Amino acid sequence: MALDKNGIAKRIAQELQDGWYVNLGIGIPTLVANYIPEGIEVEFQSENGILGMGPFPFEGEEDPDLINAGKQTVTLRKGAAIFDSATSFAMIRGKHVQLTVLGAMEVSQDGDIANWKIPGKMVKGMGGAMDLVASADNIIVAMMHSNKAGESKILKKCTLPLTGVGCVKKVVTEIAVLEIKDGKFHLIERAPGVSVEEIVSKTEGELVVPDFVPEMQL
Amino acid sequence: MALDKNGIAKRIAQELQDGWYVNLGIGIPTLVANYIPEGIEVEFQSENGILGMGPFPFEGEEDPDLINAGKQTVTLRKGAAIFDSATSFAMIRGKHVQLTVLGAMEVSQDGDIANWKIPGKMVKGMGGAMDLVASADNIIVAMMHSNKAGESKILKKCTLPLTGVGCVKKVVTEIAVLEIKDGKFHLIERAPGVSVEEIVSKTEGELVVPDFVPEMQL
Amino acid sequence: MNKVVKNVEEALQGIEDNMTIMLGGFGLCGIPENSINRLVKMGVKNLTCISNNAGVDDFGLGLLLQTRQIKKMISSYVGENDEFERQMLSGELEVDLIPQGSLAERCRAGGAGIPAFFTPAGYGTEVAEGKEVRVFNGKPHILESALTADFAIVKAWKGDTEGNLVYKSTARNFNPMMAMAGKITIAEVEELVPAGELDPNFIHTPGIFVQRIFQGEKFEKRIEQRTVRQRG
Amino acid sequence: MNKVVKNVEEALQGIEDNMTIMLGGFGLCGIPENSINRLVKMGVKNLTCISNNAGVDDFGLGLLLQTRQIKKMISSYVGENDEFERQMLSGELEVDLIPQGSLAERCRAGGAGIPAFFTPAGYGTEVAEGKEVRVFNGKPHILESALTADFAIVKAWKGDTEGNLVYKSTARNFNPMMAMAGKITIAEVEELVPAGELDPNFIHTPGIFVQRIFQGEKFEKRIEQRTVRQRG
Repeated sequence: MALDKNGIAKRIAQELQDGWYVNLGIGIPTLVANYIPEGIEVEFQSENGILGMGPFPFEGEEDPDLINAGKQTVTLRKGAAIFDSATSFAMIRGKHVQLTVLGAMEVSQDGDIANWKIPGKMVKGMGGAMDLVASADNIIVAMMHSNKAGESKILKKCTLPLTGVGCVKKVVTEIAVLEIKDGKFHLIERAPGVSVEEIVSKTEGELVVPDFVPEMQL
Repeated sequence: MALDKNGIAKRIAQELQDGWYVNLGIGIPTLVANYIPEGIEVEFQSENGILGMGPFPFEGEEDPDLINAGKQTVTLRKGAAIFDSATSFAMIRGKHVQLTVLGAMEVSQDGDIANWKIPGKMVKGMGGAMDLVASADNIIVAMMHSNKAGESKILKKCTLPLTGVGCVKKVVTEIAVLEIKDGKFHLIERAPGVSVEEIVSKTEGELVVPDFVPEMQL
Repeated sequence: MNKVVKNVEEALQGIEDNMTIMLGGFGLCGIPENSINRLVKMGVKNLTCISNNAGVDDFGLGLLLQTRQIKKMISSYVGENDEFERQMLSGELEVDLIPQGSLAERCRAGGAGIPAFFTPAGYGTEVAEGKEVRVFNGKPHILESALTADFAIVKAWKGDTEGNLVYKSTARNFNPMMAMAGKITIAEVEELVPAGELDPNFIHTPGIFVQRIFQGEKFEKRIEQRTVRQRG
Repeated sequence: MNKVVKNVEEALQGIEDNMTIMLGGFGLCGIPENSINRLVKMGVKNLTCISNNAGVDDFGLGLLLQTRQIKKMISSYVGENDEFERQMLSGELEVDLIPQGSLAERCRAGGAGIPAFFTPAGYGTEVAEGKEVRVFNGKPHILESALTADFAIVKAWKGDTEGNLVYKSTARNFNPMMAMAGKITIAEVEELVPAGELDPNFIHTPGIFVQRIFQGEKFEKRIEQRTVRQRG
């Protein structure tokens, strides 16, 4: 059965390693914070200037001066630090953040990503996404395998304006975990109960399928 | 009579304008701080990270963590700010400092300055001098007119390795105030009792002498 | 060096039509509310505004969009704003979108006398169009130029009479870099204190970057996304 | 994220011959004294040291010069040091002199993922030799590249277990940029405090830049130029 958003977040959380600084994008990526594995300590960076971001505040304790990059009211963990936007992107560009998780509209088998603009529609801007994807060594995309029209978002080539080129290493969708290498998608895991055939049929890009594809362990 | 170092500093202090941020180099320039004209407020920047540098501390109150760019123990004025070296040179390069006063070994009629290196001798380094002269719109050089061998240091062309090119606008020596424009030195003032002839004879670079050369008012 | 001006009216004197203005803030957090309200009253037109976001319909820079005072926005993320969308799609409003990190670094560069720098952000995308590409350590980078403004308007928590500023929490965001990059920088603060009250060791923006400072009359500090969790 | 190591011995593990090391400080102010003493004991050789100055004969980096552990110094101002002079003039020591502002900015760039930037400093001088020149706003600038190091060693006043650092007064100087630019950054602090004791709003170096932190055993804090004035 295909995963829901929390399932995707839960699977991505398994990628976390102790001691990592992690930047989570808006949407599904934000949910990853709810599933940090036992015994693992990670620190969340928010690009508007927080290291050590904590959970939402209790009602009545919201501070308008303390928000995350999604403009949501948040709190600080013990040992947090606040900094300006230039320092924040120094961390990102300088590869001090070990993992970036973000959403996408399209991903290509070359690791290109498109997630900021649909020509002819309202354009909201790339925010920090271009800096994040151009800089991070370790980028995981959290996305649905297909769009609302049922068309694959896992493509040979992106059709939308790019956010970054050759940067995505791993994609987690509601049905599969894919790795990108040598210009191809590689099927690593399937969602519980989802068949390899379904994944193949929903993937437009070139997909390498090993003989045995394990189910995700959630 | 030729000025002493304090006289040079006193004359340079007349150039200060209310509200200016000023960087003073090591040596004679440092003395300028002792002669700020009445009614004028200036703030001293020290490139190791001080804005609002105050006088030396009283004996016993020296703080090893509070020094100026000459490595001397200093104090802070009320309203001072401390910052790192990158921010300090952001101020300098970004032209937020209105006046730089520094010493020189040689100055040329094109506004070139040499003050950091004598080939074949021990080289101590340029410190912040190259950043300062390349950035400041307003640079005054405080120096002796001649070297110890009696040779002019006010030259057609510098003979020593340069610190910066075309940057010096004004030179104050023990005998004269010179302005540099259009590739020439212009004699603006002479030290009390010093003759125009003496200045001319001690100046190797091209010197424009007006009909009347006023004495400095100290 | 006393930088204090009486009020927002005096602080914003000299801002004219067609000028470029930087405004600090991220979303509605740390924006110079009093100055924006004053710009609406002044009615200056054809402004180019450099700000990470464009406010919402009835708050922040959205107010200047309602009155059509903005000719061009230079931002990293806009939207959350119907009037903005209408003006942009109809072509009334020019919009220059810049990666957030490049925007921050370009403002810092403008204040720091760095005319241009290389960054990997935007390589291979339309952001890189017309820009020089150079490979460093095997990775392509694009050359980005410095940004400056006729006026930078920033919002701080506390400021002293010398213009030294301290920001509160994530209301810091773009304010320190923009303070550096204004030909004239105006700081509106929640609390104006005498020189000497702020610890010199913990000042976020040294006063040298600030030309005018005033205590804002009223700060609404609207929250854009109120998110909370349940107790226990 | 606990970054605490037991002592200077553990902190400096992994530093080997031929490595490049950045060391914070300006003159003798804000230098990592305990780590320098430890480097002497470790006897690592052929080091390239990036530091604004080179200490004095018997303190700071001068100690590593005495023992001939340094192959190359990258600094803005050296001297005040007879052994340094001897080694430099005899050609035993390579010296790369860099304008102080460029040194600071190059370290910051190294930590910030900016591979190169333009600066006016050094144009027309021997510093510009072999470097690209480009005119911006009518003024020539030279292209300077980022600096990084195998290890950066910085000295802070207070630090917490997460690696967040606070510097005291002008002992800050080059320490924050060098903390950013080390592949591994070691912080020696006068006082190590639990996470949560430092105000998040007033941290100079966020812990993300620091991999190891320890409380130094002893700080001599030698004064290079003791200047005082007479009481009233």
